[in-house]
Amino acid sequence: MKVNILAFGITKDIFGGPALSVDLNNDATVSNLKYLLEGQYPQLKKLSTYMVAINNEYALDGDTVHERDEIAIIPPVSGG
Amino acid sequence: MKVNILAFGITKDIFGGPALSVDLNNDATVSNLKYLLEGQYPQLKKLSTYMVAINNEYALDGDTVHERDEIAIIPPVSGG
Amino acid sequence: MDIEIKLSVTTLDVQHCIDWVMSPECGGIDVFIGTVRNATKGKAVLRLAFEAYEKMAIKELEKIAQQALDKWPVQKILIHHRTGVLQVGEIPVIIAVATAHRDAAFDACRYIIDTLKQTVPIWKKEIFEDGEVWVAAHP
Amino acid sequence: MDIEIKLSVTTLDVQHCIDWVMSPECGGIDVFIGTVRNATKGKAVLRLAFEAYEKMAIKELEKIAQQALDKWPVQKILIHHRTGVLQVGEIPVIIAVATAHRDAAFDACRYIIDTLKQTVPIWKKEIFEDGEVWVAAHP
Repeated sequence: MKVNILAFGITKDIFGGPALSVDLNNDATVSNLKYLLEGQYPQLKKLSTYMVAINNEYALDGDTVHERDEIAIIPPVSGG
Repeated sequence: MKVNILAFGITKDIFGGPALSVDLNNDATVSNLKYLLEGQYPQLKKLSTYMVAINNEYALDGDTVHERDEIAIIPPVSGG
Repeated sequence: MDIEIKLSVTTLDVQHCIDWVMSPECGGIDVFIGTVRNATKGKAVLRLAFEAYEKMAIKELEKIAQQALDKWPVQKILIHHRTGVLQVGEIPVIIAVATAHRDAAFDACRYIIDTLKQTVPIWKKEIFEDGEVWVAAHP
Repeated sequence: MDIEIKLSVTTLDVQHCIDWVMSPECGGIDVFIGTVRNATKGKAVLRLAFEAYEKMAIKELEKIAQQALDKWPVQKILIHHRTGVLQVGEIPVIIAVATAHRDAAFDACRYIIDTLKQTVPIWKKEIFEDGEVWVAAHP
């Protein structure tokens, strides 16, 4: 399946834009997604940390990604 | 010596006005002043507590009162 | 000057207070605003009357502000306090503290209001439908 | 409603925030105001740029406000956060908390800003004379 990934802050710079389309297996997990992205964008591994959000909620590594989910990469936040 | 005493808050009600003149010995202490006032105005003893200020500073019971000092009775404060 | 202390018989101006403490070296401002509540211990309050021993109150407020400057890395401190009669919803006190980092702002602001309530010669009378009481006067 | 949350591309209005939380049942308001500092780690900052994942940021801010309502006896909570480019002295965030008694206002306000900085998807870029940095991105 193709999923669309939203990017913010420094990950927008790393991906070269505010969104990204990736190919994932149907039963892919957050962990699989991270592995794929880190392969294509090694700079991701240099971040202090980063999270994945699914449908506006922080997701765990074991959570499954579905085709129409709104997926976002959340680099270290720094609001306030 | 005659000293003038300023009153605020509830002590203004107790003394019946914002100031009071009392006769004290020349070497009188804050403690002597309190004793004298409590004799004349027993309601003072019903307060949670009260302090005496000399020249805009909180005074201790053993401090001496001088003739031209600005003396004030400070009932429990409740600003803010 | 890093400290502004004022007793005022007229309405306190929150915006002025914040503008006064704000500075380009500061990243955080904590502001405490006291407001007149419509009830105390379940009893309706009509209004409050504040009285101050003005000269001494200013002196004690200056001491508290100076202590806060000594205890925390604080840039600017403002304390404004009303006197006179205040209706429900009016503002008896504004304390504003500006610091480079926010922890000091919270700590200093809280210290100032807590200490103000213990040491500054200002008195508050609660006025009810059926009478009035000097707050904290009696046990 | 007891909670007002807003992301805004235009100047935040402190007076509005305070007016919104003020209520006759409250005796105390604590307000935290973030301001853009002119330096970070000794280096001059020209301006900041804030970016938010808006839908999720609102959702996370609502969670934090709700947690504060659950943890402390709080009447009203307001959180306004800027996005876009801010100059030195401008206000990225205002948090205002109104309570019957002041301790809860301080505790809740501090909890909200501390948690906001940890969990809300908003990012800050510091812009210097010679470059720019996404804050906290790298170890």
